Amino acid sequence: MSTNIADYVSATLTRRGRWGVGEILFWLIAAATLYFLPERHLILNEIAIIGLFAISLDLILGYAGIVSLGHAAFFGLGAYTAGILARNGIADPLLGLGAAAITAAILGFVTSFLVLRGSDLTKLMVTLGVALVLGEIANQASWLTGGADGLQGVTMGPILGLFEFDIFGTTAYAYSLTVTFLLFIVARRIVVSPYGLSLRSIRDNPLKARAVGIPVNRRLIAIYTLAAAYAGVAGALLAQTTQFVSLDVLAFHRSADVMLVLVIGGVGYLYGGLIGAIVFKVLQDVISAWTPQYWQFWIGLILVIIVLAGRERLTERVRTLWKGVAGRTAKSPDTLPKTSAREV
Amino acid sequence: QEAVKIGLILPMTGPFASTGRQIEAAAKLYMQQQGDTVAGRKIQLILKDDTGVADVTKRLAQELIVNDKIAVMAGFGLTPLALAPAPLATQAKVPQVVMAAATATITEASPFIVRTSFTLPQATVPMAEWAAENGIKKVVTLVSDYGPGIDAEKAFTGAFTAKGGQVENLRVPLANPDFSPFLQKVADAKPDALFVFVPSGIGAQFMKQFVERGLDKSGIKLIGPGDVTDDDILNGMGDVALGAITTQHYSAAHDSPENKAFVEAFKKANPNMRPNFMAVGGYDGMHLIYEGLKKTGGQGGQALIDAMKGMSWTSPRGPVSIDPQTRDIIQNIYVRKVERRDGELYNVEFATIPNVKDPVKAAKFN
Amino acid sequence: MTIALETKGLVKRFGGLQATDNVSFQLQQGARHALIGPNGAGKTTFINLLTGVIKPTAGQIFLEGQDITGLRPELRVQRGLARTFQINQLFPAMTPLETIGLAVSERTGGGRDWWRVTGSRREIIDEIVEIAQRFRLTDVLDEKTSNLAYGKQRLLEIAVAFACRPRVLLLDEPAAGVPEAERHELLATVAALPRDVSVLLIEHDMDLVFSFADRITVMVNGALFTEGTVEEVSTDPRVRAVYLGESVDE
Amino acid sequence: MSDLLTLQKVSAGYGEAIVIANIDLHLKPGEALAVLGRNGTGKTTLLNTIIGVTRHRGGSIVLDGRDLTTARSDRRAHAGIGWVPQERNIFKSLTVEENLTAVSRPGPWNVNRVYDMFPRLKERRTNMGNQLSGGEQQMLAVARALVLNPKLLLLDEPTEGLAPIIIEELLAALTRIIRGEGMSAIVVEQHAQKILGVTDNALILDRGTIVHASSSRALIEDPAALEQHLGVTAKKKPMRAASH
Amino acid sequence: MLTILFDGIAYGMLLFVLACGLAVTLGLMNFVNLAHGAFAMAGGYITAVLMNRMGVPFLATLPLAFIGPAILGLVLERTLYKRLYTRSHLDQVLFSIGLVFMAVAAIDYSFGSQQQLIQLPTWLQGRIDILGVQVGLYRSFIIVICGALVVALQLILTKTRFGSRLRAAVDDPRVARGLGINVSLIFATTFAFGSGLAGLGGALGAEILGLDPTFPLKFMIYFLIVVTVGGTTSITGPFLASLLLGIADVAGKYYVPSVGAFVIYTLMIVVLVLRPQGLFERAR
Ligand SMILES: Nc1ncnc2c1ncn2[C@@H]1O[C@H](COP(=O)(O)OP(=O)(O)OP(=O)(O)O)[C@@H](O)[C@H]1O
Ligand SMILES: Nc1ncnc2c1ncn2[C@@H]1O[C@H](COP(=O)(O)OP(=O)(O)OP(=O)(O)O)[C@@H](O)[C@H]1O
Ligand SMILES: [Mg+2]
Ligand SMILES: [Mg+2]
Repeated sequence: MSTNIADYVSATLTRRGRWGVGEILFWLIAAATLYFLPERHLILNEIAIIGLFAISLDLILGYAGIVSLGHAAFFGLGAYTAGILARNGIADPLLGLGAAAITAAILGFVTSFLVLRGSDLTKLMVTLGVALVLGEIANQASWLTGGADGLQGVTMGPILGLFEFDIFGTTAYAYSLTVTFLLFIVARRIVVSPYGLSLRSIRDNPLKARAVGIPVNRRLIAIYTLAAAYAGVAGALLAQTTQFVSLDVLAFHRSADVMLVLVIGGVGYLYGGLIGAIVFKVLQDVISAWTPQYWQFWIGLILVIIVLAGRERLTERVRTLWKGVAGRTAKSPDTLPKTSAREV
Repeated sequence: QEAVKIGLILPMTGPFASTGRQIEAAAKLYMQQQGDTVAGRKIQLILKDDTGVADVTKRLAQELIVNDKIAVMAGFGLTPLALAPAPLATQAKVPQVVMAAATATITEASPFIVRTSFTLPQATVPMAEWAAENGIKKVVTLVSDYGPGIDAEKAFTGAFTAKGGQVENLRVPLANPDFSPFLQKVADAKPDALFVFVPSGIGAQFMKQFVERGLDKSGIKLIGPGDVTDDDILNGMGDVALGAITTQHYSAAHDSPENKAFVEAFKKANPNMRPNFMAVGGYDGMHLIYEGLKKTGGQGGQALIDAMKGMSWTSPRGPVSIDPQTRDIIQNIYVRKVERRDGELYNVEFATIPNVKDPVKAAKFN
Repeated sequence: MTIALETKGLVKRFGGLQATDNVSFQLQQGARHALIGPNGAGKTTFINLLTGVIKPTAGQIFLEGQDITGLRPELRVQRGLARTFQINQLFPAMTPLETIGLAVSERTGGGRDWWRVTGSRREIIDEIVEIAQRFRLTDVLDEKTSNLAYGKQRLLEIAVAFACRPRVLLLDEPAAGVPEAERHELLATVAALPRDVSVLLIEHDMDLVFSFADRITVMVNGALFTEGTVEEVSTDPRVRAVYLGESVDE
Repeated sequence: MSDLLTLQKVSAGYGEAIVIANIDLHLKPGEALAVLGRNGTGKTTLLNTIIGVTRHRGGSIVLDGRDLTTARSDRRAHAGIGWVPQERNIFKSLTVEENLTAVSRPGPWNVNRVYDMFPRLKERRTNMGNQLSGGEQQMLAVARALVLNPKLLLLDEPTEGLAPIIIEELLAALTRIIRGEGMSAIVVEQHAQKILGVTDNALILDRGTIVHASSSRALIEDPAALEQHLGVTAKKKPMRAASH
Repeated sequence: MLTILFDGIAYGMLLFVLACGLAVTLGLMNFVNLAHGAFAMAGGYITAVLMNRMGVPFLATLPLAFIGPAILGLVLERTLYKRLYTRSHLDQVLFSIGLVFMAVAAIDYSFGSQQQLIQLPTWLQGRIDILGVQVGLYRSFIIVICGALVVALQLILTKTRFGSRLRAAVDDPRVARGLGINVSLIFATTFAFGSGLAGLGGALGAEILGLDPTFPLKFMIYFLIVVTVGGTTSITGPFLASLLLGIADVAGKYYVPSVGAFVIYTLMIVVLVLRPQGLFERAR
């Protein structure tokens, strides 16, 4: 008896770790677009970047339950770091990424102490405040950032000294997609690890989490710092692939958009960010091409419909679909209680 | 042969939407008046909304270049939005016609940039000179704390102090609901005049609060480049705007047959809108492109940009020409005063400074 | 014999109310100790102070001789001080399996492990199974905790505390919501813990208390009222007056 | 004399899950009914279904001649049901007093009267709902149901977490209310003995269906039934470890 | 000096007028209604249109600026919002942002993207001299209205059963229903009332803040700041918070203009870090 239970237990526990069919498909298709959609690489690049940005947000929101309306702070810092490096002659993209990740991580670590306490609303506003202040600083420090005119003269060297950025954005897209994929793998490992589990427990009930011996604050600081680094990389990618940085990398709408993107795609399973990015960007692109003045209306309408149609249920579907056969998500009992306590 | 495509990239949504609307309307109007074929080739206008975000502008420009193979890109509502795609213009040899953004340096970002709007120093320096000549000794400048604002502040301060005037600078955050603290500072400083530059939308609030504080009665003149008394909303401001003195290149009240026709047609095509300096920038931008294409018959960006250099014509705003050296526009700057004309408020021109070049670059070139 | 847990002059004030009034208390190692008292006497508050959920207004707490008064809750747990909550504190969105797994892997230091997949370590699996079976949770292992019947949630609450392998276990009305028939078995599992594990039990069910405890402390209005063996306390007329009432028999 | 409450073939559950099936139940005015059963057998769901916070899947519910099968739960409360949920669900951002006044309805049971019944609450009247001890919350939950001045009380494990002496008083009070004021009550309890003394009839649930229904006295006299359905045997021997 | 204080208070009051609607929907109902600004905008446009196109006097438009959005709110609540009370805050954010986008575009479509300006009646223009302090008439007007609002709201929430019933319904709608509280009715009225207040705020604020289609987005941050700093369980909290923020902002910009822009945000961060539940949250 107990052995087959043991198997069942380890199976169910490791379930989340397994790669579902849908997942593999997803990435194959993503790679395929490199060849099949040459004239869309520019927007695909942007999608990959926002996707990564959203993954970063998902790490703290979906897994640690830290809501943030100021995630652009890290995105922007990353962008400026990479941009400023490039303008001052350090044109190697990967170096830029690394530097961006580090600076963003540092800021993340420092500000993480601000978001440990308080209600969701409080966290929203504190993060928002941080981003706004940072934006203001960037505006004032025009000698460094180019202020409101934006940072010009950003010219990137070839990646690994081999691949030049081209005007069709193919290199750019390949570059962003690769980075996003690699970072995704890491994130995926993390969220299915015991550490990831502890994060979910903290999100669910911090009081109890402490009561089972979890150092709640340390865990939160760690993930917040990591997420910041991710966001920083995303920002750096944007700066490097567009070779221009302006104040709106720090603007409120960045934080808001990424939040939208993530929520559309669904929180707490990493793919939400990517899917959301695709849906949102494609919709925006298509609709705004059709009615540049009033596309917002239709986007808004779609958002409303998504919610009313029961976003959570929708994403739940997608989730299961992802995991393919392997993925059986926690379901509510659809039968009478299987056994009453006695019969075990 | 297939059509000549013009990519028009503007902020059609977000805080700077009204800029986009004015330019779009004017551009459409021009095409409707001049027909959509030039030198035997069809003209196709592709409108894109960059929501006022620079990296989007750049992406859109890039897509238009590589996918739609546009011959010219135009629009660009704000300085960063104009600067972001500049490298593309150079790289792809696609002329970039700036119809709004007004920071002086823009045209230096690429040899393919040409501008049909104006530069802030161009509109501001005359203001300084006029002020100095009209017995104004002490001025407080109050500008929105972003690129153009700082440009205006620099230009005015430089020119005015050169004429022996005395200046104190104030900067207001761009997103700023309430001017009272700054106006209070002005009141305390008791200058002869207050020089203002704020993005056109905010201008109205500013005017109202200026009057509400009774600064007008305490004898402080309100001067500045034309943005505060933007024709588009001037009429709605009401009497508070009366008497404001501004210098700019265009007023809907400019007295010329071309302008009368333009304003009329514009209003007809867009009820409850009045053309402002943005609109005329778009209108002339289209004219420049059309004429350029006529000359070159659409062979290559280099040819087109060369053709545009030195071109001159009579715009609704008056005589204008493109400086072959800087690819910036040379035009008259008018000193205007807000007055009521048959029931509506207008910037009525009462003095003209002919053929003003952008002073910043002019200074560089000699 | 040695003292597992001790407080000296512990005080907690809530505004005007003295919820814990200068309590100096000792829990012997390996004791099966019960803490009883009227509703609102301050028992749960006392536990919350011991576990660091709330900070004392004054006084000190010692765990196996060391002063832990200022220690963060999670560190106290890591030192072997576990508790159950009177009002269930669970992870609604997680399954009992994940919940127990979490507790076990945290105790065995897995929580800092961010690379291996959860449940890939065999040794913790066996322990999870063992606990799940002991608390009759095997049939709901993969249900959403929020969908469990109250009684099951109760069991899970206690199972988690067990999974922490405490040296000192504080149980705040563990049997609440558990049917009469199963209460005694539940307490039997607790009683069956190794002898060196000390247990402090808060309970209003006197059958349980009397059959479980070897020592009883009575708390009234935040202060220690009396302490003694089952016989002493259950026959004490003052205790009857303030707490037991008449129906309870020894 | 006619029923106060009638359930016919009632099935209900949560979401897709059907938890109780084909429940028939008749309750006379002034009658008290005990509902017993192991964990997870549907006791709470039964009460929740009567007050109307579960998903109705069939059957009819009639209170005092009014068909409440499809009525919103606040209507049911107005129709005369006072509910003590199992997890107490005190309103945390209201004070003790507000918890009572917010729901109270005119009738013999007013705030002062429940204060007399639970003096402890009176002392804590200004505490916020989440600043109460477990037992105090339990008292408040009962008091809150009483100030509704219902015809029918639904008590889900009301004695849980109360001190013995309070339980005595509570049960005594219940008896008074039922016998004296003709209020009816359905009581879910874990302690068969304790409650069967108070109630007239009893039923036992297992896996969402009624497996035993009789008068309370009959059930007490029938240890076999208790043993079979509840596993209640005669008193447990002390388990205190013999050592030391 | 005193003038600065006065301006600060007036500005604070303005913030409050705009935010108190949100203090009701977000604060008391715990519904993250980012579309608050849209209702405010509705109020503003009602006033602007009535005045400019139909020549209705300013004062007369105010009640309509309240009623219009209130009805709008009621309708939306009954049809859409009510489905979302049980949903996660994220859903609520997504939904209400969606509404904002729609509102922005719709207004833009029907009234154009330029500023809508209104002409105050002369008796509200200019300023008078009260014991040496120059006092703007319109600002004083706003202060008076605010005072009235605060008192009224506070009375409703504390002196009537409505307040406690509302909080009960928010704490635990399921049980509240089970205890005879008509949750849907309470939510509907509250929401309508909140929307109405938003509309009134928009109407009063338009004069000073300006009014264009981007209004809801432009000022969303300010609303949120006020409510968060003030704490979400009372009306007095946001009220005091707006005063504090208003004065701090004005004074900051007056005395240290160079960092003026930082003041309000920094203040918010500091407050929230020290008092995560908000400055005037009642102790829990
Ligand atoms: N946060 C708080 N603020 C104010 N008073 C509180 C707070 N928490 C608890 N109290 C009060 O402190 C007293 C002790 O509460 P506690 O929960 O310790 O009682 P208890 O002994 O556990 O009672 P029970 O047996 O009913 O659980 C109670 O009267 C309660 O009202
Ligand atoms: N919210 C819910 N969603 C889905 N299933 C539920 C929900 N609540 C309870 N159940 C299921 O319904 C069944 C009966 O639950 P219920 O709470 O009625 O049992 P109970 O007899 O009250 O148990 P206890 O004595 O522990 O309170 C249980 O198997 C439980 O899993
Ligand atoms: Mg307790
Ligand atoms: Mg139950």
